[in-house]
Amino acid sequence: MNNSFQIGTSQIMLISRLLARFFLSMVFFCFLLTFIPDISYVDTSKMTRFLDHLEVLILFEFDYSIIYGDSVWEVIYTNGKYTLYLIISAIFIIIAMVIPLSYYSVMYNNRTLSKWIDNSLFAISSIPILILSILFMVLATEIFNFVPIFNQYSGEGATFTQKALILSLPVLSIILGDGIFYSVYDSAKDKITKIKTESWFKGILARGGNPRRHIIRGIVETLIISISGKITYLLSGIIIVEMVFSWQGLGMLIVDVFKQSGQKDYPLLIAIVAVLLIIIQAVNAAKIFILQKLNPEKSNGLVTGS
Amino acid sequence: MSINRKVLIGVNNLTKTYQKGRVEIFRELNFDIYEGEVLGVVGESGCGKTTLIRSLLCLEDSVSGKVKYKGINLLEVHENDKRDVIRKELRYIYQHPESSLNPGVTIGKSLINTLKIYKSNNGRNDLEMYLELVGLPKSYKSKYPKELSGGEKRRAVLARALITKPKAIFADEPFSGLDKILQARLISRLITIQKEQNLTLVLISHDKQIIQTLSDRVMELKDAKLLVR
Amino acid sequence: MKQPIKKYFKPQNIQLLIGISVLISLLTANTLWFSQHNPMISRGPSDMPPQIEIFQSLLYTPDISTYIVEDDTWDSWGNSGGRRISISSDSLLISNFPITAIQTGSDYEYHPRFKANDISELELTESPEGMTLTDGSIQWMPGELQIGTFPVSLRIETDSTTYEVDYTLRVTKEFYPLGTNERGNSLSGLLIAGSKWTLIPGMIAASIAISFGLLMGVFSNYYGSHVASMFDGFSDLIESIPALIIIFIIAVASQFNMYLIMAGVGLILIPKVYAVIKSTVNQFVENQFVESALEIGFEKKVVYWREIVWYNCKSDMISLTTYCITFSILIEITISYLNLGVQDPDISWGLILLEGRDSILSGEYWMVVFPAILISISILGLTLLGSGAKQFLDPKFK
Amino acid sequence: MLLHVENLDVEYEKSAGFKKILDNISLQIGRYSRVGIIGESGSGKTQFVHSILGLLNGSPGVTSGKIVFRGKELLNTDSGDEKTWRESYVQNSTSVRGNDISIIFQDAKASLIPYQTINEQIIETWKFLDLKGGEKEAIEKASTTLRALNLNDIDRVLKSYPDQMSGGECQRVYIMLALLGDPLLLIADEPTSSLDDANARTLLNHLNDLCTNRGISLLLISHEIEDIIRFTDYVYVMYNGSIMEAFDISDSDVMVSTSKSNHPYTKTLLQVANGKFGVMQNEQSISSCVEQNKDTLKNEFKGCPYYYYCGLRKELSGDSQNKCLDEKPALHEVSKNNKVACWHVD
Repeated sequence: MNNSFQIGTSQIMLISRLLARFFLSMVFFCFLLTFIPDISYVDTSKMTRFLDHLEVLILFEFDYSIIYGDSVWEVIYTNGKYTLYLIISAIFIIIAMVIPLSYYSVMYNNRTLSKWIDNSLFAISSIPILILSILFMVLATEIFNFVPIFNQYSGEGATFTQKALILSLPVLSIILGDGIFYSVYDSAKDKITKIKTESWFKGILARGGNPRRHIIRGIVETLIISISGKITYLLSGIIIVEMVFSWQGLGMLIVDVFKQSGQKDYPLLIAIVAVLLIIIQAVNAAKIFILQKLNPEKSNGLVTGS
Repeated sequence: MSINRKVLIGVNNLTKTYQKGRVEIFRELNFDIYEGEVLGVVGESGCGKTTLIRSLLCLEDSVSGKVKYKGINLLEVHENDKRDVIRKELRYIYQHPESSLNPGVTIGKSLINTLKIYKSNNGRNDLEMYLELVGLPKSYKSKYPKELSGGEKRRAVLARALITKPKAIFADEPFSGLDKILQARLISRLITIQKEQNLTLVLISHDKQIIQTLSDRVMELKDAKLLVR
Repeated sequence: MKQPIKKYFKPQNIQLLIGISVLISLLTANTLWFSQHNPMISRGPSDMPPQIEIFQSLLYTPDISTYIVEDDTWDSWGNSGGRRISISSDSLLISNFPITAIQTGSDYEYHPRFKANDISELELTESPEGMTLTDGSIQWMPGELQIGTFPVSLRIETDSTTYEVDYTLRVTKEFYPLGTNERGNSLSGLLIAGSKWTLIPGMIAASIAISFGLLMGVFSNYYGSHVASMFDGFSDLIESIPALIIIFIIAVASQFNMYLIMAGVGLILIPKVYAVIKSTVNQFVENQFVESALEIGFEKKVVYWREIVWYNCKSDMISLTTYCITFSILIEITISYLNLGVQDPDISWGLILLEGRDSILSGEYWMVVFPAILISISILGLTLLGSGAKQFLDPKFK
Repeated sequence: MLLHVENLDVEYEKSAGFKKILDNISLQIGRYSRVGIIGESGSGKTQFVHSILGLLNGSPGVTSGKIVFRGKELLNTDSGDEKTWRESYVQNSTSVRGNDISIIFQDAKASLIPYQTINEQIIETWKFLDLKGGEKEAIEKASTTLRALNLNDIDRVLKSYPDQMSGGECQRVYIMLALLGDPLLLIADEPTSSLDDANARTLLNHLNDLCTNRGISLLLISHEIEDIIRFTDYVYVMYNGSIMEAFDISDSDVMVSTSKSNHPYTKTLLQVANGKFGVMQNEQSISSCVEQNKDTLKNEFKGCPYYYYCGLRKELSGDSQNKCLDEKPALHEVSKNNKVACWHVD
């Protein structure tokens, strides 16, 4: 997803561009589905099978899911809540942690503490999400001798700390694992060092001004761009975390569908992927609008490239 | 400077259009470039003097007219034998030194690569001779373009052009962006080389003062007309 | 004034050092596995904790039962053993846990430290043959034949009551440095065997991604804009769907054939390589470098392949290759953990993690901690190798 | 005396060691006076000006020297250990910016905040300097200054972004922002080098008139010698981090003939300004100029900075040449209003 933003074209054009991209990737997904070996399609040609899947997508035939019996939307609704919680809290915490950390580390970069933060973040970033979540599990069982799996949450007797653990550990492992947090933090730091060399930054200083507000704005701008660039990566992470902490989210659903032997539940699979892709395009749309608000001079009629 | 010199390049009714003929940069220009002279091309920035020289050397498209050099009309030369007909003898120096120096390789290496094209066998001492010619010490052949200052980069680009032993050099704003005194040093070096090798030199610049003192003839491009003094 | 850093302690040299050492260790693990094949995964006792003492004390708490002995009661046969009442071990008066899994021939020594300080007398009531208790510490040298489990019980008499502590000691013939899993395979053997799914599939994915990405990146400028828009469309399409879902489809479609899956990983990484190469080449096209190189007399393919790619993109290539390898290791352990990748008879790190998962509940952490650490170190090592080589190759003009 | 700088040294840490950027620079600016600095790019004039306001971002930056502004010490390196004088230097120089001394830059369009309208930038600068009066007064004051710089259709400019304005407009807007806090000294760091000749001249005229009737003293930095001579009374010539010559041209408004100045470097500068490029012959051969850059990098070179190029040196005898090589000449009075840093000019 190129992270440039189309300026000058009106909002409707942007929305239609995102919808077109969404539809195209769904068609591509249906095309990929045709490769899954399935007993019920063993004699039909790939083309008819592709049209079958497309039909499910276009005509919204989501009323019957094979595994769960009731309509696909119920399944999506019940499970989607948890995945949405993971995504939103992951993005929110990334933003809340990157702004102060990157500001502190560039503004006082000669302090040993900021160097220590950089190195430790880099080291953690090389731990994959799967490993980090398992290590968190081991730590939780060792220290709190309580296994933070999802169904413990609703169980009675779960103390506040146990509930907090259940909610926070998956989010932490999504963020810190696979270097997602580190890459966002790194791009924010690069942006600040770049701003500090800009001549308008020196202009502010020369006029006796305090550039903190402009630095924060610069961080937010890079945050939005790098997060929207990493969103597909984040969703892959969510699938892993849901499996490890056995959260009943969309990720677990996807894995269950794939693990099914014999008849695969295509309508459910298409619906889940559709929801995930909508989330991706929603984040992109948010990115475009926020960037237009941050850089007003680029949006009123001036056509500039990426 | 006697005028009855041999004509190197004869140009008649050269026209350059833009956006499929709607906008005209210049139309039906006629002028000659003599051998061994220093010709100045002057004009306000954006008046098309660079495009004029680039269309002369077939670096631009949608150009019509006749550019006679050694009896051939350069505009009709086919794309893949341009390399032998035009590029061998007519050299164009770009305005920004970054576009002529490969950042990933040392100055010496890029000069040797150019030398290899022109089949001059004694590469090593040729290279040092050319560096000396443009005023760069021998130790600079192991430096990267990034480590050179603005003036030094322009000297390296000049050395790279001279290596190809061209008949004529067309330099596009070779001194812009430098201080007056640095420009002065570069200019006097360029003039001494031009005198020694009896090279035809075409200088493009928006700074009338330098061009006046330097060139034998001055061509001024003003709203698509050409006045020669 | 502080002097600039010495020449050889520059960060990239250290990164290179770590990276190369990790690479070599992975390679040796691979060659070890391919040369010896099965004998390394010897059959041993199941669920044996790691026999390296530090690991065992860190990662395993042996089950110890403690009793209080009523000294004035007699059992039916008339000896003065006295009745034993078991008490919960956390009121244990011993503060350090004994090692409970050792190898024949190793000298075993356990010096119990007591929380209470009024200990009057210690006595070994039950112990394997040859174990002695000398001034407060138990010593033993298991003979070659003494293999199996041996109960040990220690009687501790304080002024008020007498306690008795029982634990079982397991002795094996072979040495299991990192312990064993339920089926008795030595974890260290498993890990070495599992390493075969790191470098080779990584190279497959890297070679596909780098070659296609490079070709697309260069040709998108070489042949003009319509080719470029086609490549852009292709890479946008692949990047629009989360990588893991595409991998699942390929895994299921190829009936878990790892080599095909790794080819799929290569396919998914093409857009990333394509973006890097295209941006570098675009830079050269935009600042007229290509045109001036053509003008001076280079041929078009020389300009693109030597001047731009060979001189300037070498360092990106290496860092991208290491990225591809780390990405493919990531994917391998994830899909094997979800049982969609390497299947049971075969061995891979992901599978070890999967087996290890249910051992977390029973407190046997070593089955999970060792593969986790090993995977993280190899990924960190390869990333450092990539960034070190990148800085090493183009320190001058970056 | 408004601003008094005494042997200021600035050093930057480079891979090959520490490079001396400024080598004991001394300079005075009186109230309502006009002072100019001429020098090639890389002669350290921009670093000097930034060090007055503490805007240097290289490390270690200022290493020794004294800066006094209206009796108040901004920087005094021998007033205690390095930590204390650096902190007081940062503190003083930030307090001075905007309301006592302000600076305008070479590329005005790049010095304005790209994503804010000029209106917002005025209000933000107004808040920085916490001047009394609300936003209306700020806009009012800004418009009067813009009218003085005869910028046409001020309302369009106030509502537009820097990208939508021409170079000249941006520079006028930035001058207005700099003068918002009524500073006593305005430093102009090559204000016209990104404009073409025509409106460069008009801009300088307006700037000059504005400074005279508002009683602001001007420190003009440029490598265009004509501007310096026309708009300033006292000129410092800088080369490679040190001052070669300082002379007073307040009485002669005509183009200064080469005899007026004595230092060989200034002579060459003035001849080049008059378009006589043949003058290069009296300088040393050019290839030696490159050796000279290498030496100053490693700080071992103690001699006169202009040693390699100096045309005067060619006619000197052996030992007087060594004097130039091993010891740097200090500025000494040659005539009433002319100080030269050269052993062989008196």
